Amino acid sequence: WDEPIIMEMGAPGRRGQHFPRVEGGASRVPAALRRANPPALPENSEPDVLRHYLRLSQETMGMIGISLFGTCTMKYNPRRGEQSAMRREIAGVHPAQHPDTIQGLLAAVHGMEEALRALSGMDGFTFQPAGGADAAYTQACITRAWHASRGEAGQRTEIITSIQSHPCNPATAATAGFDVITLPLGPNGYPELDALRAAVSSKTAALMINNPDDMGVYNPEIDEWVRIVKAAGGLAFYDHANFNGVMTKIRARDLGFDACMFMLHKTFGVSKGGGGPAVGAYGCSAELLPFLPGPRVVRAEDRFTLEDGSVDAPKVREYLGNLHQVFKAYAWVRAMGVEGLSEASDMSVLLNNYMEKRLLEVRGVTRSHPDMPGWRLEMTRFSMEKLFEETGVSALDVQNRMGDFGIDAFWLSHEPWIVPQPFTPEAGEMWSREDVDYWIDVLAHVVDEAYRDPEMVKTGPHNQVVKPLAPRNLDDPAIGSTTWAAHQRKNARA
Amino acid sequence: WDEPIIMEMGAPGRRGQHFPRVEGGASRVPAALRRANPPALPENSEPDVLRHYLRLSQETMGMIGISLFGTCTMKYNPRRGEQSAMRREIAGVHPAQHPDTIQGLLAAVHGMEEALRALSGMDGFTFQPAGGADAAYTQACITRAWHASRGEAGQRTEIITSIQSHPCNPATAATAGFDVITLPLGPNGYPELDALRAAVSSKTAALMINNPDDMGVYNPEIDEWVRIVKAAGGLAFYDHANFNGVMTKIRARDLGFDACMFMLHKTFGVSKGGGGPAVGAYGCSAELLPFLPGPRVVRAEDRFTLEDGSVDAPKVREYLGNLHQVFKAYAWVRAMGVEGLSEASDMSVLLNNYMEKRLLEVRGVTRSHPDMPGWRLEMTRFSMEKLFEETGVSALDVQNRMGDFGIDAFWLSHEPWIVPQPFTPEAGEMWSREDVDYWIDVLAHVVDEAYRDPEMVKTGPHNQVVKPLAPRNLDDPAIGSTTWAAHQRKNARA
Amino acid sequence: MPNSTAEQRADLLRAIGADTTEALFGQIPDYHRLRTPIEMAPTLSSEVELARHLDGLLAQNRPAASMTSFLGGGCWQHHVPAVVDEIVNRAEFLTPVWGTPSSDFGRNQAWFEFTSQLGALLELEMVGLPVYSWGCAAGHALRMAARLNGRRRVLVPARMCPERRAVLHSYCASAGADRGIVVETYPCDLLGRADVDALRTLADDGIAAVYFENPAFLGGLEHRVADIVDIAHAVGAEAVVGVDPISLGVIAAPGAYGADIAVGTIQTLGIHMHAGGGLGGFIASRDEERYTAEYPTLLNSITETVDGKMAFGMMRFHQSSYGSREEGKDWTGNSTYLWAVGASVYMALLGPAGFREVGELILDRSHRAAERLAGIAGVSVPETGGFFKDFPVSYDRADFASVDAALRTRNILGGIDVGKLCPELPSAALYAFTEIHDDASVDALGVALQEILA
Amino acid sequence: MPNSTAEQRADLLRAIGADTTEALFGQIPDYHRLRTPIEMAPTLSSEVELARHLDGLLAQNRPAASMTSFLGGGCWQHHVPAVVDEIVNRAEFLTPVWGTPSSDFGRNQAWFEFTSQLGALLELEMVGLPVYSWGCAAGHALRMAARLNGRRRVLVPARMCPERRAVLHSYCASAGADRGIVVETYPCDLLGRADVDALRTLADDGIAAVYFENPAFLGGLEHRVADIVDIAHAVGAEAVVGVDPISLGVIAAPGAYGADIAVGTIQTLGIHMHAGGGLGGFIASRDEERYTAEYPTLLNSITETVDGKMAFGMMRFHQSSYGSREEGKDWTGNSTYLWAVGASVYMALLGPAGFREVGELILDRSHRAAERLAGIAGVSVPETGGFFKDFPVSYDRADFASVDAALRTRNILGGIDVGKLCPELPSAALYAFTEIHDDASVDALGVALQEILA
Repeated sequence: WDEPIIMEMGAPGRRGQHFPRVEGGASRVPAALRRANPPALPENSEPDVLRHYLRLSQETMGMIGISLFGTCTMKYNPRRGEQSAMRREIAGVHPAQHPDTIQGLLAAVHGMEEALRALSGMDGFTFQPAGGADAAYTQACITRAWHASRGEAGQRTEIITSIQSHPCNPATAATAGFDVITLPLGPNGYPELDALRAAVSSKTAALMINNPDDMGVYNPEIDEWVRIVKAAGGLAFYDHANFNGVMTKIRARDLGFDACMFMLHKTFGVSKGGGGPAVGAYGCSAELLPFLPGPRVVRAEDRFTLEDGSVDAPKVREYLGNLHQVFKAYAWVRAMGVEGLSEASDMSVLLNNYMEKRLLEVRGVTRSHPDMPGWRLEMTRFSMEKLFEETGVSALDVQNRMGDFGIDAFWLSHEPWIVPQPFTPEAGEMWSREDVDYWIDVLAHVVDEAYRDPEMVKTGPHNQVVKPLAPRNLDDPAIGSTTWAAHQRKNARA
Repeated sequence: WDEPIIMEMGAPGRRGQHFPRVEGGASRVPAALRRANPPALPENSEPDVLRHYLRLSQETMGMIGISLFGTCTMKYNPRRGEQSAMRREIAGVHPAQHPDTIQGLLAAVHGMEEALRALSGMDGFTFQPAGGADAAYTQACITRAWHASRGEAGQRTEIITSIQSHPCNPATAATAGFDVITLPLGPNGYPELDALRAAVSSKTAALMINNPDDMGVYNPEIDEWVRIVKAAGGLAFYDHANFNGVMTKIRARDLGFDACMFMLHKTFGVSKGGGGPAVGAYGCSAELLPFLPGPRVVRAEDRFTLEDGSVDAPKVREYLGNLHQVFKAYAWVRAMGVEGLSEASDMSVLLNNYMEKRLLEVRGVTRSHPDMPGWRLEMTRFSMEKLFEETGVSALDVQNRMGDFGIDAFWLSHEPWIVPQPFTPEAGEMWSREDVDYWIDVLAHVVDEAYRDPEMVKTGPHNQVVKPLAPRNLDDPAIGSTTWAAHQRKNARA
Repeated sequence: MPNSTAEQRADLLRAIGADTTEALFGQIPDYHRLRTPIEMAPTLSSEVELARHLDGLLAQNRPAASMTSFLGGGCWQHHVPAVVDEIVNRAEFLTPVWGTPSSDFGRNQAWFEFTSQLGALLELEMVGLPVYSWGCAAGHALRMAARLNGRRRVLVPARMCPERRAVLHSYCASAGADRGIVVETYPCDLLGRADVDALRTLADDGIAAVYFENPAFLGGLEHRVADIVDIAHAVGAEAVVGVDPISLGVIAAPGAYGADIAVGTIQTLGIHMHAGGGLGGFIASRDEERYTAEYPTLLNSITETVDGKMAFGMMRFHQSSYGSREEGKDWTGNSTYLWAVGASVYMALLGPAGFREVGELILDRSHRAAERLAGIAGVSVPETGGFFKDFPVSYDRADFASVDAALRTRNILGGIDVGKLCPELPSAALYAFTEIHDDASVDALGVALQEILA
Repeated sequence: MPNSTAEQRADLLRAIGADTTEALFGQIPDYHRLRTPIEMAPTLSSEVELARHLDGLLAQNRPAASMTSFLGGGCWQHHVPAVVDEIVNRAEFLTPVWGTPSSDFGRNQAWFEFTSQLGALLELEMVGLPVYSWGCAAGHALRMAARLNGRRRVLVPARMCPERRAVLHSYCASAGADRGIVVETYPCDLLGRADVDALRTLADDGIAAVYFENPAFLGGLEHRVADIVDIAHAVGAEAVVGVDPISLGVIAAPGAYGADIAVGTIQTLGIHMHAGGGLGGFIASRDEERYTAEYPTLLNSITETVDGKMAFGMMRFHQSSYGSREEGKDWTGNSTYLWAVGASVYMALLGPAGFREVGELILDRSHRAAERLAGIAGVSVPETGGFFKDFPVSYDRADFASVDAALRTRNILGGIDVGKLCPELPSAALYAFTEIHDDASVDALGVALQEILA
């Protein structure tokens, strides 16, 4: 399709949606506040709008291709849960409805909380955080409130994390007003205990850490970390972004953590929507429960009610959260059961190690911490540094070119790039071995191409909807435009 | 996508659907009747099955491109009706449910009948026929039953139609045991009155005729036709396949017809499903009502009940018909209203005449009955005979090549081809003028290409999912295969 | 309508040189034209009004799927995997009509996967694209048989689905003298199974086809299929069987016991009931030209492109009504092709293990239900299993309508009335039990019947 | 799981040279490992069981959309065109995460169409990709303002949505001394509109931003927007406005009255309520680097490909938390991007005429509802219009909870409790009237209140 931008489509007078006409509605608006000029929106018929967006959908590869996007745990979203949650019985619920009218939904939310408590050992969860980063922010806010409640407001100002943590951990900590201490990695792929010991102090508010990190490396001293931080008076928060590789194998509370976070849109089979609505389910120990933002679903005999949070509990978002997504996660976890979760973990780690074995046989491909023995967990951080040095073809080039074969992005690495020319595929449990083999074959083919004909790779993709972007500095205010109007203005001036 | 056939996908032991396991269920089957070998079905996981069919859907152009498929009245299927009918309140209804439990559905069916009665002047409708052809068959069966009720079984054995009628008319008449008399066209594009007069006799059972036909020609003597047939003791049936061009302009009963048929999946905005489920709503005069197959929805004070048909009424299908499609048609007709229907008719005829004007400016393109004056209705039969003679490029070649530009088939003509190298686009009311202009531009481009580079056209399409079919005689029993098993057997032998 | 703005309309009129749209209808004689206004219900021109109205209608329905329903007997509530719904509702499959082998490639492949998988279930290598329903498929099959051997009498079970039988009668009747097919019946037991000895006596060399069903309408598993096929073949008749394909994971396939033509429903393969709109039928046979040449359906064959890739095309189009008008084999037209796509997805999801499991589960549910109901005073059920998912339940001391109404007030839809088919059991209801029922729903039925019949 | 068959699993283990999957977890110290079994609810491993369970849960919900609901105040039941549902449920948009500019082309275009159309409604040329909610957008906007002018106090309306206000407080608080933003309030009338004179007095040159809403939480149309903007600008503060975009067909756009930053909800643009899961927020401003440089959201810019075709890419990625970790502007992550697609479809369907019509219709409905309710003894409503779709209704002689419960038994969901915000009206409920209400539903409310309060 060669689909124009909607702003240029249509013709004056076309309508995609009519409403019953009323006389004089606008006269209810004070004259000074009436809109003077109609908005510069396009005018299209309903079928034209539908077809336009259907075409755009077909121009989005997504999960119709193969996506092993690392750190995001690409999963199948079972359509039963998706379709159920889409029904009016969920979609048509107002968040302020009286609990008596939404017992089915509350039962699912409560059931999901029970499942997460069982998997983490924590004492309570909130589903209010609307993504993993929001859960990290919740942790930062709760840390603030908790220390304040103990009279240490203004004193506990430092949050410790690792260079391998997701950027949202330091960023949310900073937004909540903390100073961030970032620990570098030691030779084994995780920070050294001594570095942590040096970092903690009476200013330590919390540790925010993931484990395994997105190199598939598990920090075996993590329990000691927790002890050190807690001894210093801080809280320990487990960012379970990479839970898929360890679910049912370990529990955050058992390791001493005060709080943890699960991403229902990653680990728990809920659709990602191209970046939300999502859920970062945040759970904590009994000690922190008073700071969990409400309302929360509680069971009272044979029914469910809502309980407001305390005034000290920091709300990060209106209402209870993306409950339709929680409902889907509940459906998923009920379908999986403990055995299913354990098996998913097994399969994702098994398949990752299979991938690792095959990828390391590809010329120019290495892995991080090559000398660290043992099996990685559900991801491995690879590097195309050698390929880049030998051919000038970057990991990004390879990623773009792979699109020509129906393979979507593999993910490089979060900032900063500790490993040069990084790439991070995550196999997960949903893709068949055939898919993964095809994926590796394509990568090997593109790498081979890079050695034979680097331009072919660098100028890719060739047969996708559009070719690669022209080199333009979108950060230049005279160029970058987030709206059609800005674009037109800047183009006219240019 | 280079998607294999499902029969070759998967691996032993994979499952796309589990059921609760029971012990010994099969022991309930008499031993002689138990299945010996498991069926040779593929074994796939649920995500793999989903992705496979999603890819196949993307490999189907359909209404995502532009389809002016003639005679089928391509329309927009408003998603409100589609989604409502998909809901459990319709999808989950058993056809034998007590009427008290489905009052909403019956209200819609009854409302649709009222609308069709208003549009046709007929006295009652059945929605049992599951397509236009099935409605024609219903007509043939009712004709048989009606004559039998008058003691003329075995005598009234001839059904008269025109060479321009849809093949289903003669075919269903023959299936019902009638001899078919097919009238040729006269110079004005419709059969001559004298031909009809010569055809009628005491054997005449019925006339089955459409008007306008799919050349856009309206028979102005149609009322006289009806009089002649009825005077001879036959019934007159109006095949309203091309109702779009005349809706709200004429009414079948006013012209004297005893019965008529509307295709809800064409004229009334219901999705076509790639060929059904469909509805050929069949309506008739009071005289024929006793022969209308039941059950039918009747209003009894403030509620709706079902009334069985008489024993003489020929049932052509189980239950009441494709009621979910009737529900959609009801939604459509309520949204359109009389003014909307009239406007749709206006727009489809206007756009057809615009198309005709532009297409006749394209080299090598002519129209049927070129000397017949006046505006055609909602379709025009064109010919590429001249193009074919001058370049060897056929209408079929042009159609295939147009696919490269996102334009789906235009429809050639039903058998027999009265007009050589025919093609029959139907603009309808849903496509914007821009779409139609683009369509014509593409055709003109391809025709131009045919004169410059005929091979380019003949070997098209070039950039669609697959290239054109190799010339193979699929009618050869050693080649044609409707199943993978047959194909494999024949290939192994070959 | 995108072109109905005043500006667009005027532009188009100008382009063709007409003054008004009215002028474009000049072909229609004035006295044909309707001049009185048409009366219709008020227009709901905004979607918000339309949605409110439709929602109001839907709220008045209590669908079987939201009640506890045991309705079956020709249309059944089976489990519909969510993936099937997603696929059949894709715009690409839902809305189009027909294109070219290239533009329809994906759909044609889905169709071919439908016929291929159904063929595997049936153990038959020739499968046509679907027809409207089981009844229509049976009608066409008997007409095929009559064309094959030139005979004009067929034998069908005496206790057959009345709906299906009515359709079959329409298909067999004829306007022309001596062109019709005479439908004769053979006796059956209370589960609808053939009285094989009686059938043997009735079959003679004027019989074009012996039609039987497995499972029978009244639910019985026809364990003497081989005998019936033999009886048909012994007199030179075609053996035509009607089957419910969801049973074929556990029940022998028509191809395995020598049936010549198999027909049946595709509704049970993952298609919602849709108040009857979910029906679809199939016709299948051995892949022999003798049969192939008699199919009225469109036939979608695998083939290849000019560059050797897999592709699909129509075979034997000439024998369809599209190809030969009244000279074709019966007739075809719009059918239930979307459901072919849905059934294809369904079969791909289940695979051999899924069909075995669902078959075993249904057998278990129905037989355990029979045991439960047998314990209720005033209820009679067949003593000896031998059925698949349906079986007749007789209310010994109450009439059908009153029990049915009493169940309805308890949110239960009881079985369909089959008293007319079973004069021995005037208050008989045909109940269906499938994988959607759990113990609780069967128990709810039992408790309700106990109360009602107490 | 496709690879969990015994054969596949063994093959994979063999390929990597491991004996068991257990061995692959060798990195985890033994004493970290969980050895006690996890207790969870019984597994529903078949879809048919799962569907039965989920259907049972759904049947226990009485959603606002199936009742007569007047709940609003931050999440509203508006008409959702069916086309929006079709698009947001397309697998291509629903299930993926992230790709390349080529593989995500269609979605990036849909996002750009979201920001472009929203910008047209707002008359602002800079729009970020969405954030979680109106509250989060307001929080970010106030932080942007504080970064812009280095001040640490903001003024917000005293009668603000409690949910939104709580979020805003979280965003403004800080662990570090002197880093927080102090939230101060200015007085409002009973419709939530600013006391402009009081506001003028409160504004001084320590104020980073004046935040106001139009319509206000209690429904009032803030007709003195120009004055408020002037007050802010006079002291060098940013004028930040929160708006409901569905009002912008009839209400002046933030860009028209000089607001510096506009925030608001996108839920009203065709997104179902989803029990709160339908929320989404936006941040927009003039397209000036001063503002652009402070956005925490991802920014999707139009650009071109190497061959000059339209394409889309991220701009100013470095200032996001992805680009700069704790040095970035606040933080971002998964957000509500699917709803951006839905809102884009919604705006494209409505166009200028649709927004005008829906705005007029809502105004008409709400004002006529106020007239209807004003006639009921025991009910007080604002005397002088001036609101958009919400307005407070006071039960003069009954407490909120009892009226609310009584309405519920009549299948009506009354307004939300705002008694705490309006000490003058302790039994005040904030009612919302939108295009989904017809006269009948308003009348049903009137009759019910008459009965309850009689």
